Amino acid sequence: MKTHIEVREGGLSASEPDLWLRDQGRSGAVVMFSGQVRDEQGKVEALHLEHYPGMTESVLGTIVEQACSRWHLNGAWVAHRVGTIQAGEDIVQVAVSSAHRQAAFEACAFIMDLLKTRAPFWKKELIDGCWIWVEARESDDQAAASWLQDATGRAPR
Amino acid sequence: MKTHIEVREGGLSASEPDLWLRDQGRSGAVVMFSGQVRDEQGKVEALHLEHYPGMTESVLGTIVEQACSRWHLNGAWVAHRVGTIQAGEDIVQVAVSSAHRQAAFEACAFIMDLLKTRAPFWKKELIDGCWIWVEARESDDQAAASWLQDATGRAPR
Amino acid sequence: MMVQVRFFAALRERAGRDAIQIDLPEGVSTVAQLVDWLAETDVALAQALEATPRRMVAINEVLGNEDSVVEAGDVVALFPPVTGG
Amino acid sequence: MMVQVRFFAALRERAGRDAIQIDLPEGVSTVAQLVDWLAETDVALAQALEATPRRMVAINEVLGNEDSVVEAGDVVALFPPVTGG
Repeated sequence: MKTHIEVREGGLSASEPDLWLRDQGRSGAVVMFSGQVRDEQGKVEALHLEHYPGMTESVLGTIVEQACSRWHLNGAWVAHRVGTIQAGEDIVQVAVSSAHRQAAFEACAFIMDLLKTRAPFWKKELIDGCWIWVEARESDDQAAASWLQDATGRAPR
Repeated sequence: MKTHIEVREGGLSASEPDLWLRDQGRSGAVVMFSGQVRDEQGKVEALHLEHYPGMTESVLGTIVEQACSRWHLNGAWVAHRVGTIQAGEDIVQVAVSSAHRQAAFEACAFIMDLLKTRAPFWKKELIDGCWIWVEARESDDQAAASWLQDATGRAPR
Repeated sequence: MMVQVRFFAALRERAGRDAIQIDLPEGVSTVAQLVDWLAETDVALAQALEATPRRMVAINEVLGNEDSVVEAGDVVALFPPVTGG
Repeated sequence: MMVQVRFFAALRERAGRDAIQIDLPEGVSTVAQLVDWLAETDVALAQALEATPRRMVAINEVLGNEDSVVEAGDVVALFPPVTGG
């Protein structure tokens, strides 16, 4: 099992995780998620991403460890941009490799859902020349909680 | 909504669907699945893929249409190789773009599950110098059926 | 009535043929009846079909089943369960 | 006891500060008590906290909650709900 966790200012490209995850026939399935800056019908010109250096990498590492304990993965790649990002560019990439596709799909969705609600990133949007902080979405909390219900029905921290 | 459906002899690379799906900020989420030739602990040297030209493209088109009727997608890319493919190489790519990630994850998994059980491809494996036809897997039938249960509980054709 | 029957993958190899043109007698109007008729009239095909007990069928490039109706001019494809992806 | 309190994102901007070093009096031993104490002793922070009613907390870079215990030397980070990805 290999893992790559990275916070960077520069751009992301799909070929990077694709090449990095290749393992000469060990894996049969790679699922990659790319999150991109939506322009909201031309309203949003750019995003600015702030994070908590140190804690970010540690939280992402913990999320990937949790994914590895739930699914048989051969590799997991998480790369997240910070700084200013233009509409249409990638903000985040999560890519995982596994022998079979169901594990890869589920683990990739799991990592994204937890990243959205736990990794210390904050974004503001540039709209009409003003930077406005983005509010967290209820639906993201629910998506993360759905993976984490324990036997008592409580979502553990 | 744009769609790309292709059967080809040549190799696949992740950057192709990634670039093709980009839409300058309309989509917020791209999910890409790559299916790769597993070597099964060095046992399998290569695969050979046969298909039913004409029917293949038509079935893949129908599957993508079904996905579009169930989820709001902005783009869908399906590319499948035929001919001889070495261990570790990509056999198939399915990539979809959508405003939100849940639709993209679900639609991508749906297209793969239906492709596996409906698209007229057949593979044989090169093991110890002999080509051996691969048997269909029960679990693939179940994965496809789980999307297609109608109100009567019957999986429609 | 004339129909074309195509074979793919292991069934094609076992049949030793890609496709045959056949003139079906009256009373043969479903896929199941077509398969039975092929097995009765051609020993090599009977063996190939017996060696490929799990089968799928497409009529004019659309998936069908044993009960699908076969009409004059149809292209009926018989093949093992698909294994792409 | 001495702790460091860090602020991020909208809360950092509203507080006008990245981080503060504070000497907590006895009786202030949980995150909730720390936040109340900050609001009582610093008007600007009180306003920043009030303007950011939904908050998350991390202690030494691990997510916690209102009841988490604060100890000498801890780094307590307060921030709005995260919005990455």
